[in-house]
Amino acid sequence: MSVPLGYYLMLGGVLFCIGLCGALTRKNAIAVLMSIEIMFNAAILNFVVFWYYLHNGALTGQMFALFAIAVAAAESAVGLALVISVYRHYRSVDVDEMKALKG
Amino acid sequence: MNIVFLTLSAIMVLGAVLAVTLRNLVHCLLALVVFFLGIAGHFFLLKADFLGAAQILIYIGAVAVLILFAIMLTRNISGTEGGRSSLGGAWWLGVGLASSLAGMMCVFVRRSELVTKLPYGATEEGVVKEIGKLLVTDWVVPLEIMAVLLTAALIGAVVIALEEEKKR
Amino acid sequence: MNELVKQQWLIPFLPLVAAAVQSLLPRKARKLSAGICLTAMGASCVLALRAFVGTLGHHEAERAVWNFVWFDYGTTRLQLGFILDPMTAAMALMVTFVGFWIFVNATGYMSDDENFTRFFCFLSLFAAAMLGLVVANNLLMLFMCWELVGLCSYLLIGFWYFKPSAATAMKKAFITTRIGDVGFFLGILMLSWQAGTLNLYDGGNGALEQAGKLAGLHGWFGWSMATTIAVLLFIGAMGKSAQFPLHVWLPDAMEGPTPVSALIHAATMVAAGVFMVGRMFALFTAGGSAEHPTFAMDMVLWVGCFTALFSATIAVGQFDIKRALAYSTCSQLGFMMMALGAGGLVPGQFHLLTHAFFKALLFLGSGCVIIGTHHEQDMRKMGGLRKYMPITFWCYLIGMLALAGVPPFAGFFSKDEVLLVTFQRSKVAWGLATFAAFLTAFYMTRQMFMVFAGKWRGGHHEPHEVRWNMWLPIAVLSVFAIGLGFFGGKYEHYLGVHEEELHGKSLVMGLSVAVGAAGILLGWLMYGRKTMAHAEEPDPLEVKLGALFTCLNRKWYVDEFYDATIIRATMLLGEFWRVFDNRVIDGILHGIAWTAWGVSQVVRWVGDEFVINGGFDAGCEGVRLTGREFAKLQTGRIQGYLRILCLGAVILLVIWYLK
Amino acid sequence: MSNLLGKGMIDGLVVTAKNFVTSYFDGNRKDRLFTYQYPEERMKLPENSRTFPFLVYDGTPDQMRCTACKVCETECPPQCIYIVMERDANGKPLLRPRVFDIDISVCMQCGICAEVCPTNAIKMDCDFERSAHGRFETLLSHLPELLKSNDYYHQIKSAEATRVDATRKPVKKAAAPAPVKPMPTPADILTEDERSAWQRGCQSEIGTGPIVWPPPVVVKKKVAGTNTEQNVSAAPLPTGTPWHDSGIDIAARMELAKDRSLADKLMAAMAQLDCQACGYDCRGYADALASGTNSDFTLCTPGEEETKNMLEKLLKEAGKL
Amino acid sequence: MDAIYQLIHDYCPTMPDWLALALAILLPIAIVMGVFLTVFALLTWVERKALGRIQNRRGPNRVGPVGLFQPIADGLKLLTKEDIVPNAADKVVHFLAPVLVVVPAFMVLAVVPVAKGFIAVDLNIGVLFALAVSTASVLALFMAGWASHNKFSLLGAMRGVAQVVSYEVPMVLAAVVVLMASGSLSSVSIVEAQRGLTGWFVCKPWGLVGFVIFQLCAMAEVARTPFDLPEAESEIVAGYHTEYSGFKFALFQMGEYVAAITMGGITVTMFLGGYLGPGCDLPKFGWLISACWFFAKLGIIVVINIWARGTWPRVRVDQLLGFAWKLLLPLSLVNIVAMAVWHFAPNKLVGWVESAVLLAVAIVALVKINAGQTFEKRSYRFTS
Repeated sequence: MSVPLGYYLMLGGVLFCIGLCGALTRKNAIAVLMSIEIMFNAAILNFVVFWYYLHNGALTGQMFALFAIAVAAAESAVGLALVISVYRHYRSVDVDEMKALKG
Repeated sequence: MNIVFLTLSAIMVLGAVLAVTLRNLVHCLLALVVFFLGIAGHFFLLKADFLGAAQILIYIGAVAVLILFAIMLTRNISGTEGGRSSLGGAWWLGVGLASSLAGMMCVFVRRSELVTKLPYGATEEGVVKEIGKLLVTDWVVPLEIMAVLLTAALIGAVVIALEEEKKR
Repeated sequence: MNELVKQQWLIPFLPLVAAAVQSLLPRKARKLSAGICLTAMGASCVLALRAFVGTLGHHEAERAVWNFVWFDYGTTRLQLGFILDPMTAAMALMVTFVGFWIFVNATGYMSDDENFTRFFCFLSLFAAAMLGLVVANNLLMLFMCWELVGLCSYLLIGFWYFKPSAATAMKKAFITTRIGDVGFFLGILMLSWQAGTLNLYDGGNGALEQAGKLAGLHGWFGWSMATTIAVLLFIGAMGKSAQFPLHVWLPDAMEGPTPVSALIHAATMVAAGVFMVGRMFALFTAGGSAEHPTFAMDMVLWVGCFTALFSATIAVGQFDIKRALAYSTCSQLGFMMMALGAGGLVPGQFHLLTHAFFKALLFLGSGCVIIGTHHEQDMRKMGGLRKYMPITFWCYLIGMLALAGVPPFAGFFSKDEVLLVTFQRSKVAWGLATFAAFLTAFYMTRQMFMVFAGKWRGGHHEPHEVRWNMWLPIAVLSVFAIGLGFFGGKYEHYLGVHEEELHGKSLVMGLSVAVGAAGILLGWLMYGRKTMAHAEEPDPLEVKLGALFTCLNRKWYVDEFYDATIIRATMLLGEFWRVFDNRVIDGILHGIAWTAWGVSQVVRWVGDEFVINGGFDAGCEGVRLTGREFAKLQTGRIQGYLRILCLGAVILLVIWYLK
Repeated sequence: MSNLLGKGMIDGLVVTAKNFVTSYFDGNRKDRLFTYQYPEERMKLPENSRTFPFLVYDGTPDQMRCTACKVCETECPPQCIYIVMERDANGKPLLRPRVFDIDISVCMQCGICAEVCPTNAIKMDCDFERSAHGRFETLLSHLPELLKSNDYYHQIKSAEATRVDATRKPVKKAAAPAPVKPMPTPADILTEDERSAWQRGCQSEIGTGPIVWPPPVVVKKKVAGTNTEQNVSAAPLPTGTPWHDSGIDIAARMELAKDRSLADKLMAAMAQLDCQACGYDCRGYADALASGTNSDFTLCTPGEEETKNMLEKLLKEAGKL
Repeated sequence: MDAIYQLIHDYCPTMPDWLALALAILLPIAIVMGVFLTVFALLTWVERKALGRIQNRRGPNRVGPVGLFQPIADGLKLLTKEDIVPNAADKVVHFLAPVLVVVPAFMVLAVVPVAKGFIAVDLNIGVLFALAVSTASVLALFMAGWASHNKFSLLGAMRGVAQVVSYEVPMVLAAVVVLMASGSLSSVSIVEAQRGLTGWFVCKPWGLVGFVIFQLCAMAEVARTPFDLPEAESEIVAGYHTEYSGFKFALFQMGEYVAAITMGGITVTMFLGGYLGPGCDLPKFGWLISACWFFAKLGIIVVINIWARGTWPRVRVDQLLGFAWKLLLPLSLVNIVAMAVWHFAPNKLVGWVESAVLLAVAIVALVKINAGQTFEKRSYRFTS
């Protein structure tokens, strides 16, 4: 239990940036969604870490993490449904090709 | 604990990196599952075992499968990317930004005074019961809203994915 | 007399109606057309006779006039009128009587022509025009009929228009008479301008009644107004009566069918000029007296004398039977004009009447000869027709004798009168006239011997005598050619003109008979004794005269002369004006058009280019371009937005870090 | 409540339970637990089951029925039979196979060889235990292995064997000469021009005397010194087929038929077995070849190469090929 | 784990601390693994013999006295068989799939209390952990199907995933009833909550219904016969493990059977009172008797499975899913309500009767609603 908080924070940060890098670079929409999931988890990890290190008393950290997980799950479900319908229309999930909203 | 923390986070980081860089999406997914397991592991380490179980149940059980289904539905069965590079257009810009952000975060963490904070006292058992109680008492409103949100998401996902099917 | 004058308009009106009806008839209604024409002419002849009888009973010259208003515009009123006086009646009677018999001959002459009805329609029209001219009391009406007569001569000469020679002849005739008519028209204008009215006799203030006043006014070239008008009118008469400068159309007019020649170029139309001078005699003599006549009278005299001599010489050298007669008509008209010029109104008119009869007789006779010899007109190819066509021979002989001036015939008396009047006036003119008379006798006997004596020189067709409807008219006319001479004395009284006693009467008469006999003797010597054996044999006169004969035959090269000078001049003038039109006028028009276009271009460039495009549009374009540049930012790619987001975050962090 | 959702399921359970339990009590009855412990117990194979063919012999192995006529070899779809005729010292065929191989790895057990065999020499076995270590050497069974007695045939397929025995009658190597055939009509002997000469000959003599048969063959001979031709009747054609004995070798046979007609020479070249492999008997095949109704000269399988070559040579000479 | 730790220290104090700790952790796991592997081997034998008997045939009797060594023979055979991997297959995923099938099966074992005081890992979220891990098997199943790049296997995987996912929900809800009754997630506490003569949850009305639902879902979860669509031999060759051979195929079989056993174990712990039995509390051999009770009950569950496999025909896909979503799910929800009613009833009897009536009514109503499910007479398209 001797792991200092900074490690966890850095871990969270690194994971978040990995997720961000994935979201930025990957061409495939699903890969982007996965990267976003990674970013979500990094954030949730931070919640629990903060709960564990700072406010051990009230369980709000865990509760919040729990709700965050639920929301993330819902989000990924809807996201993937969107990706599927987009695929059906565009015949490809390449993020670059989805530029119908171009200015 | 250091060792466990280090190995676990190493695995996790490796999983995340692989999930981001691998060409074959299914392999990415597996890496992602490893990452999720890493996160669950960390939850267990941090004595949030209900969350760990929930994480496993939700992410690995449901989301991973969902993503699998998505992968399979949107591309030819072979699952490979078809030779094209998986990276998008200006990939170097993304990587550069992410790495600079990461560096900056680490610098901030290092400078902030929280870095050396150590956890105090072990938590008592029965966290799960506590969570149950809290859910139904203090957090009942978010719970209900969450219920509504989840049903809405469920129906929305079905409608979006299914809609096209019927019309054609 | 006054009632009669009211029916005067019927005389020209009947042939006019006949012409109208005939023009509507189809081509094959031949007999009907001829019938209508002859009945109309007959009726006019009866009316003219009735009018003539009406004028006989009076002692002095009785003149009845009936004017009516044609139409009036503004204040002036245009009047037309009819006149009935002894001269008119006689002339009308002559025209209708001779015309009638010519029409009868024409039915025979044109019997095998398919345009029979059209021919008789024109004849009726011509008769109507001639009669209108004769009975007109108004110079304008006279002029209108004058023109109509010219038109009819044009149509009739060119009746066979498919013959190119006929076509040119009809145009030539019409144009030369038109040249004369210009003078006539100017005369009319001057007269109407000066006299105020064109009515000849209008109860005192007619044009002729104002002759004295006109004589006082100053006209052109120092002449009195009356003289100038008279000269102008005489120019018209020269054109119509084929006097010297404008005589070239008459020989070519022979292209028309022979009855036409007889009617128009012997009896009526050519006489119109003489009749018009007679009608206007007051104008001619106004301002002058017997001792020093006006310039107009001199002009008429000398033009007439020269024409008579000139034509007679040409007539001698002609081989075409109709052309010889044409030139003899010219010389006889010359005699009439000379008589009028010498102040003898009555001898001129009387010679006109007698000439009409025997010249019509000669022309119809030549018509019979032509039909008899199957359309042969060259005298060298005839000969010996005496035994083939006896009736034609005898009638033709009477006409020849009348023309030559052999005493008992009409020609002697009228020509003698003319010579006597000319003798009074000027001895030189009389001498020339007498030589002309000699030539007349010579070429008529030449013609008689060439045509009727000797043996048939024509082709293998034997000539044959013509049918009754062709020789009857010449028989009737030969009767008048004989009898008319005796009325010479009475005619003076009939016209109511008091001629003073003429001296040297017996000298003139004796000399004229001698001259006639000499001409006949010379003719017999040359042609009677040894008639030509075959067509190609040279003419005996040609043997004698040689080059002079060809001059005579070629009409003294007058046509060539005209071609070389006047016609070329007009052609050049036309060409000049064409070029002028092309260059100058077109040039001006195009110039204007191009300038207009130039101005519009300038406006378009300057106004449109700089003001509108430059300023306003450029502004809008600028706005649109900048808009598009900014739109590029919204690429639609999510990751692009994400990158920008992170960039912002990083920058904020850096700033926060640095602060 | 009969169609309560679960009722059918429960009944099923009851049935299986009952069956399960009772199976232990009367388990020994064969019709109950019908499994055969294979190596120890064996099922009796049904009558017309067939695996691979075998050769039948009556009495001693050398009295085999097979006459090496090679019909089964030609008819076998996968062509897995190989037969070589046995010949004695001087090449006389002994009508028995010296070599008779069947490649079991190729044989598809169709039974066609048993059907087409004229002498009921080959039948289908029902022995299936033929496992082998290698694919080549053991699966090629030779004559000794194939030979099985008629009794074994009766043993495995009694009904069929008895039926076959009833139909077979003893095959005697009949030495009797072939029945005298009626003289060949002109149609087969003479070539076109000979026939016409023949007819002319007959016509001239018709009506004068009896029809001479065989008709004197009229041959044109050039009378020496002149160019006219004189009809000379030639000797009648010889008859009989002395070469019809499979014992004489081909050279001798051809010698016997040397100055005979084309059909006779062709017949002499045959294997004289009347084995009907070619679809005729030797006489019929020769006539068919001569008349041109059948142009395939390779059908005499017993005659092998020598017959084929000879037939080809003869037909070429006659201008038929 | 602490008790064992103490034991180790007592018997061999000289052992270094970390070694002792490791031993303390690993020993129970090893024991449990060993026990359940042997049970697995026995299970295969028993199943083949029983099915044989049901179908009037003997079943394996060649190898060993009554065919007892047949599993060993199978194992040896599979070990020696050549391991064929289709070249179009996704090598990595193809290799990982069997591992992932087996791992969750064994992980669930960690929380199954085999005997009194004898449990591999005593987590206080034991049951939740078990359920969570069992859902993870879905992933493995799909990976297998997907990796072998074969239509049949993919089809099988799809069916498997659909089946597992749709039967998970009623299973969890059925388990919820037990958790409500026992008040805690740890499996040992659940077992302890079932003490007393009629303490087993199965004796309660909602317990019985919960047991039936849980048992059906367990069978579906493991793809046992009534629901063995994923590897239905007659339709899609061998489902997701078509392209596997040799040891990988053995792993698959092991994973399946072990999962069946563990599911049985959980059913036993939750509904049949785990190791509780009349003699389990004896001091000396109490844990041994409790173990016997546990395995006896486990045997009953296994027999029921085999029995079901022998009798019921395979269920059609739409009926399979319909059954889960339209009958089991509502029934389990009603079951929870019944449990609540029972729990808050003034006294046992009234609670018992009310819940029983409620459940009965619910069952009848649901059956009526789903009556349409019954097979109507089959109509052929092309024949009259």
